Amino acid sequence: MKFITAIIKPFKLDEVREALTGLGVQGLTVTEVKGFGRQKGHREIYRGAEYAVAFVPKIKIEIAVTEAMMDAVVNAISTKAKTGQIGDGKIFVTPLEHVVRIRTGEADAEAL
Amino acid sequence: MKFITAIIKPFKLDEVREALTGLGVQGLTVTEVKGFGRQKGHREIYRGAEYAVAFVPKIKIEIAVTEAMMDAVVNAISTKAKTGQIGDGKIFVTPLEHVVRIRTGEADAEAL
Amino acid sequence: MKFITAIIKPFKLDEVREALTGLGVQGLTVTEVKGFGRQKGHREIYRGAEYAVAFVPKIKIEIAVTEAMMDAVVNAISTKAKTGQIGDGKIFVTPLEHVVRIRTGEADAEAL
Amino acid sequence: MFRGLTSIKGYATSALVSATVALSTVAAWADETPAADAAAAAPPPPSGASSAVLALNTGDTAWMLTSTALVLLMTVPGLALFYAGMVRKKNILATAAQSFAITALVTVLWAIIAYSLAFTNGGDMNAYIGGLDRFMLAGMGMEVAHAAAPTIPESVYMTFQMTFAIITPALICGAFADRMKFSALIAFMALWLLIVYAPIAHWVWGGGFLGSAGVLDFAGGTVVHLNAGIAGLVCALFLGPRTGYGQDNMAPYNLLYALIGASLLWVGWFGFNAGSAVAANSLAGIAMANTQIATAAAALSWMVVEWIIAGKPSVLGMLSGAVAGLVAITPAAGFVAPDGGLYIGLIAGAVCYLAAVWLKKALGYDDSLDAFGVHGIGGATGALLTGVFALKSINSAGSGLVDGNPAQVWTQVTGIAYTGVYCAIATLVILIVVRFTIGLRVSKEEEMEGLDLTQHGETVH
Amino acid sequence: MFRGLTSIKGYATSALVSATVALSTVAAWADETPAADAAAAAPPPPSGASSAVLALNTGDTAWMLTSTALVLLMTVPGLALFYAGMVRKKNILATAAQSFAITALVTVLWAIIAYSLAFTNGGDMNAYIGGLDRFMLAGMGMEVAHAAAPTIPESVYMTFQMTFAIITPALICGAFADRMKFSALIAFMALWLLIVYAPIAHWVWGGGFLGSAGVLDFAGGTVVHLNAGIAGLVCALFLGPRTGYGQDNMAPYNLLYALIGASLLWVGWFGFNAGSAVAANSLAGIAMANTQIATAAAALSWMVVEWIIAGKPSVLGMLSGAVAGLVAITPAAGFVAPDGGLYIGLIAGAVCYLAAVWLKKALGYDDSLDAFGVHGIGGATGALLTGVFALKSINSAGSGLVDGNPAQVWTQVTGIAYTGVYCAIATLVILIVVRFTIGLRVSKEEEMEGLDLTQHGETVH
Amino acid sequence: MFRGLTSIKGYATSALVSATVALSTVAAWADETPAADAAAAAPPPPSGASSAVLALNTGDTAWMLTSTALVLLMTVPGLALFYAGMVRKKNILATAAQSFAITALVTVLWAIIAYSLAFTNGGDMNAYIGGLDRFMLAGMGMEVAHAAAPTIPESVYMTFQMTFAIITPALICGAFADRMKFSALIAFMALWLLIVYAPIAHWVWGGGFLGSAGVLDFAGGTVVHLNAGIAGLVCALFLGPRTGYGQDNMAPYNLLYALIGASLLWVGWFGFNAGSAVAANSLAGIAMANTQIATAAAALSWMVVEWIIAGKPSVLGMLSGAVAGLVAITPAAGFVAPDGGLYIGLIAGAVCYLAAVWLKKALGYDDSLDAFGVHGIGGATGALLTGVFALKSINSAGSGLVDGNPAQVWTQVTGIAYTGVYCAIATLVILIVVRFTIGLRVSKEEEMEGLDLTQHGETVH
Ligand SMILES: Nc1ncnc2c1ncn2[C@@H]1O[C@H](COP(=O)(O)OP(=O)(O)O)[C@@H](O)[C@H]1O
Ligand SMILES: Nc1ncnc2c1ncn2[C@@H]1O[C@H](COP(=O)(O)OP(=O)(O)O)[C@@H](O)[C@H]1O
Ligand SMILES: Nc1ncnc2c1ncn2[C@@H]1O[C@H](COP(=O)(O)OP(=O)(O)O)[C@@H](O)[C@H]1O
Repeated sequence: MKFITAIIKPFKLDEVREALTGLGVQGLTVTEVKGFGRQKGHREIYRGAEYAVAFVPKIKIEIAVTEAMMDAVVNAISTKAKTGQIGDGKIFVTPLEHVVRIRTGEADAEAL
Repeated sequence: MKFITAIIKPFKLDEVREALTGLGVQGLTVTEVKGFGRQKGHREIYRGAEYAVAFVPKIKIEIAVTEAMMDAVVNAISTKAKTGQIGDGKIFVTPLEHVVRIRTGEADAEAL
Repeated sequence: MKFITAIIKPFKLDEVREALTGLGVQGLTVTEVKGFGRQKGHREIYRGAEYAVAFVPKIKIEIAVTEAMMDAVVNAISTKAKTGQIGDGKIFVTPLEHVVRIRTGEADAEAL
Repeated sequence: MFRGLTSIKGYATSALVSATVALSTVAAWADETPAADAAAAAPPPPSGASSAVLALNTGDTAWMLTSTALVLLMTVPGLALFYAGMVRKKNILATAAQSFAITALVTVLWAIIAYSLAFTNGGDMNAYIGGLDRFMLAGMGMEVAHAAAPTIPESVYMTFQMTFAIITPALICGAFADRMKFSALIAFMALWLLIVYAPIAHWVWGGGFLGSAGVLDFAGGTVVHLNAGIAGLVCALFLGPRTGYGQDNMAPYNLLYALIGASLLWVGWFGFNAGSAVAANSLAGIAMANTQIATAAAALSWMVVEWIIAGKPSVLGMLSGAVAGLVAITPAAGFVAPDGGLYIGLIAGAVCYLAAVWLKKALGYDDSLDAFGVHGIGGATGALLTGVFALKSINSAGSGLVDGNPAQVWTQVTGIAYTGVYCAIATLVILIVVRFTIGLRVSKEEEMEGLDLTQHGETVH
Repeated sequence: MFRGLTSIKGYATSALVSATVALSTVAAWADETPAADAAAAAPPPPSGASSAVLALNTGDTAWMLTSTALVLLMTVPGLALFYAGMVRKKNILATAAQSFAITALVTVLWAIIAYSLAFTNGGDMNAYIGGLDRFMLAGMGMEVAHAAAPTIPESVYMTFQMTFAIITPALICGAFADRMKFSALIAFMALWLLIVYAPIAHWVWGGGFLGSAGVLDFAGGTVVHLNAGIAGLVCALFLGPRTGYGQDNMAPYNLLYALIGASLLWVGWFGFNAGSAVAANSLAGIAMANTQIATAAAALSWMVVEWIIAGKPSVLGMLSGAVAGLVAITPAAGFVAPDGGLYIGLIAGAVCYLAAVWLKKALGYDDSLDAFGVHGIGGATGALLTGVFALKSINSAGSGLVDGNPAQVWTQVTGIAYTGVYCAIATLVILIVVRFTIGLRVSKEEEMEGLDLTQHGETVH
Repeated sequence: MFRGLTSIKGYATSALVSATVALSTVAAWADETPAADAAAAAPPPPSGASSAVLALNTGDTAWMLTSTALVLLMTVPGLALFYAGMVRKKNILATAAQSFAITALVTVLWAIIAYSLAFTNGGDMNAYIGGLDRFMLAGMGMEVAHAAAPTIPESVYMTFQMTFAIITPALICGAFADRMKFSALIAFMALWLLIVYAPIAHWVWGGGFLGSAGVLDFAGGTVVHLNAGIAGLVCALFLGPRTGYGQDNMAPYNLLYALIGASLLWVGWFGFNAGSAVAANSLAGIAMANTQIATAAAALSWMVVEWIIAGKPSVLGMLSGAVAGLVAITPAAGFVAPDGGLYIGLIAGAVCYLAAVWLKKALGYDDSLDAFGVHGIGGATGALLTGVFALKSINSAGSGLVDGNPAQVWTQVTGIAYTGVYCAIATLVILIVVRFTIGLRVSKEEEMEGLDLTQHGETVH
């Protein structure tokens, strides 16, 4: 199994989620994060005090998937989250050894 | 070492934390997240504009543990976070290669 | 490639980010989290109702790096985030199998 | 099951409260003679026709128009924010909406019938309730005044009194925060206005028996605050505590809202107390000065006591102290001199601190936002101290212990007792009726999800 | 491209609206004779000199000073919060800042020239526009009054009217929330004040032809609310919908702000309506009572209708209903009895619910915060119902259908029609001018990032 | 160590400020003769008995009761929110609580002794300080008035003046935001009220030497704003900057609170300025009109200057400009015509922008929320411009440069100088005393954790 972490632009969330549901993904977890990267932040000025805010609001999606699903999921995210402009984000894939569904105690692939 | 990520219902946090402390877990990190899964969200209506909110508030707990502790920790979470109702959440276990305690520079098991 | 997750004190974020940029790190993702550990929380009292808040505000930094960069990055974080006082935080290193840059489709090391 | 038990305990305890208050009436009754003496000293209450020909004074009218706006400001957004600032995020909108909905509900009921019941002459029943002369505000023409305020149009007097009728039920909400169904709230409040507030307002201000007996209540210590506080206590006992009370973290989400609310209560209270002079004169002036001084004294008093006992002067403590001072000076505002106001404030701050922090814990009821602790106890404290500090030189209508008339203290006890007993019993009956018709409390799941989403389908993001 | 199309559609539809309203004028025109009859019944409008010698009444002056403060409170922070509470987080500051900036802008323009245009005698042109006698407030000395309010200093009358001129344009902002450039806002509002508001205020209150024709508008149902509502509709059509309208989640970020705002609107409206008596008397009293009752009735009415149709009584619904009631009672406040106020409120709540929830969806325009749905429709409803419920016994200046004068209803239609047509056309012209000079709308990227950061460089954290 | 150094620098610079202001006094001194001339033109200040028999005017009283409520609204919740909206999340409650606690503290001290010191006749010392006739408000009976306001009850005058005494120290808090201990705040403010505010109020309004010298200060440009601003500057220098100043991101957490606060300041300022006429007459009317116009002009002026210099019109800028305008028109409100008000506003907006944005940066002190930049500089600007624009036709008590009396400008400089020097020195002494008894500043750790948790044990969640 794999654990996929994607950083995307916030307004792309709904599109991505729908695409993933379409693929049969049953669950995912979303976090509001701040990204630092090539995309620049903004400046705020309050009575002459200037603050450069280097971070840009992003959404992090975490999805546990079976090996079989992995490519489809990565593809779906890449396609749907893409605007072609700087700051579209990244997808990270890490190994996942074990999953438990708390409600039922089901494990691994069955728990996804 | 293992890195355990658990998604649970928010009001279960205190119970889970106490159980883990009981096992000798010395630290953990908590994030407010939003989950999408079998548990349904809610609808909001503002002057006729209806918004279906697919996401449900969840708590993510991250704990780095030694191999030895892993099963106990996963068990404790599964037991304490369980209500038996849809939306209880998931536990994910991934490999953890290296840990550093910033304050002391201690590494790996000593750093937990 | 490695996925580095660091938990640090919030006011250390700017220093750490600058150090990492200095090393050539091009991107990272930041989340506001709450930590539980040796550092104690605080108590709040509202008209006699006392609440012990066990959690302390922390910042989580996530950085995907090449194997080559790993040590430098871990070192930079340990150095810059250190105050020597309880609660300085931890660094976790996990394996990273695959990275995609959504904008261009570039993969792995090129995507960092 | 836990909730069922609680309810049974609730019945029992509610009944007990009623009984206790009943006993204190007997005590007061025993001392009726001095009370009657005091009544002799007081001016004759408005009797006979409640209507008069308008002798317009534009200055008085200007002040009463303003006072009406100020008292409305106390409930929306004042009280709405004060209460919303003390609850958890999931209940903020619903809590504020309770004050807002009650404002709308009471306004309409007041115009239709409650004003008439409270402020017109009830004929043979006048000691207990008014009549129907002003049903639908009939007869409230352009040239008439209420007998109690001949220099301002009756439309102004009616609306001014309406704002009192609005805030009183709204205050009760603090006691059952986070757990009552919105539909139950509407039903309960409509009944409570007609069955509890209207008669009691009549007793004290509308020509009824308590005013005639010489009970001093300048701006509503008994009618408004004690009344709402007792009702709150009965509600808290009857509904049982919030789910998770004593275990979960129920820290207020944003106390800044409470600070805005308490501040607007303070400012608006000038209309409440100085407006109760129903004129722009020295009585209004002294009532305003007393209000300001007592409030400040009580804020400092709560702050100091808390600083000593709990180690830190909390912001919520200062706000609570200020509100306690406002409550306690209410019955006294137009009867005492500024030094009396100062003492009343100092005492009220400390007493209400003990009520909200210690008594509540000791007795174990969940008066969530301290409607009883602050308004009930504060109102009773103020009513008693009015009997202590009232001076003839300030207001010929009343003189208290320090003015050589110790009997007034007992008269005040009578007022507290009658109001408390009647309110407790009637509130209990209304609660039982609503409970067994539409139900009072949201389900445990709804309570956990929060009232905002479950009752109104909205949320603060 | 979508936005381009929208704009073209916008032109067309805006023009259509103008045409429709124009047609209704013709209808009204056909019935001018009864309207003229009604005019005969009304008192002679202020004619000749608009200035008078001050016959100071301190009570009246006290109330008008207070009313001015109350009406200012309606815009800042009232309306600022009401609107800011309904938008997404990224637009909160910019939305509130629109009300604030308009307050500053209109104040200065009013003092320089708009007051003069609206409230002085325009000589030969007086039916349509005032003169320049008070350019830079020249001649507004310590001993003069306006002829319409001889017992208060003209400085007070001028400032009181200024606060009406402030809130009217500020109301329009609800229609184009989240998408207008701040620079365009300034330009549009400056022109709109001079070209639309000043003349229409003159027509009705300044001695112009609508007041002379017997159109009843006690406190601004036509001049303020219908006017702002129509302008809002034209803006919404012309600018096109928000990017993502109908798809993205545009849920309000923090409705508690809206609750504070609506509450302050309610409280401040006492100054608006009861202040429009320009005196502290029975007329002010009845206007206040009517305002309170109609507002409450409308809040309950919207709540009940929504509860039935949508299944839950939303907080935003109660607030919207209250505002609808305030709007609808505005033209009627000093003409109807409290029962009339009650009926007006009940009708307005239900009608505005349908306008904001159903009509908007049916026609597909994006009147984001319902400036048209609440102020336009509510203003028209109130203006019509004033013609129905006005009573001579309340105000000798007007009598309506229930008082045996059905012609008044048609007179009211005339007032609505003239105001609506002129406002729609003039607003469209101003929009076109601004569009082709400095541009109206922010770029799509700016809209997505939010107005707070892009227009002001600030954000709520 | 850094903090130690800062403090030493603080001492030195504070002393320097005192010295500088002292020098300017000398300059003013040299020109005393013209000032004396002006004094001759002014009406005799209240002398002899400060008490009078009440000649009640209900309209005046109604307005002053209202004004008192309005000025209280300025501090709580107005200023509390204005300041709380500009700080970081961790200090929001503590910042708002400063205004609230000061309201309570000053009220009690004012009633006990400060009113007497400021507003009664001090006998031989009357040029410098009042007496003890009204200790504990003794003798403030129902039939008395203050000589300065014979038509309203003295209780109203006392409370009205109390609200001025409340807001002045509360304004200072902006200078040392985020770093003073709550206990130190209480001690400092108590001493400051008695040692600085009470005498200076006496000098100008209570029969003291500055009023006698013809210094014009209608509603407190010198007594309130310059005074608070100078005290703020001394505090900022003495305490040193916030930890992390110039490096950390100190962006305001929620500017919407600041917008609510600034709006309530604006509305409440009608009570401050128009209330300073102590009557409901043309003087109140013109003061209100001037207040409105100057405020709007200053908001636009700051906005335009910032738009040009910084590229964007910030919301905080508009708010700051409005407050600057309110401050600057305060001394002038009852002396100038509306066009004078317009010019004063335009100048004040630009001048205060430069003070808050450029001067502060240039000199490097951390006047965190610009108490000095807005109130000190704005107050001085207004005081000077009062000497320029005052017209006899508006108020026989004063005539300025444009009225052919250039000497008034110098009289105004005298007023500024005396107030500034005395305030600077006395404030410094008080700071030193508090510093070496209970200590002034929280520890660096507490500062980083925030005042909410460390001082009050509460937080905004
Ligand atoms: N090495 C990295 N590790 C973790 N997150 C990263 C990394 N690089 C980029 N990100 C995340 O991806 C987001 C987008 O990256 P950015 O460089 O701005 O644009 P792009 O995705 O177009 O290359 C960043 O805001 C950050 O949240
Ligand atoms: N495949 C997944 N990857 C990541 N998170 C998941 C996944 N499936 C479920 N979750 C998380 O677990 C939560 C609970 O899942 P849900 O399907 O609602 O109920 P249950 O846990 O009872 O099966 C979701 O809200 C989501 O946060
Ligand atoms: N085993 C762990 N797993 C995950 N997070 C941890 C773990 N131990 C500590 N942390 C995180 O690190 C933070 C600092 O830990 P703490 O024990 O307080 O101090 P120190 O880092 O000095 O040992 C915690 O607040 C928590 O967020």
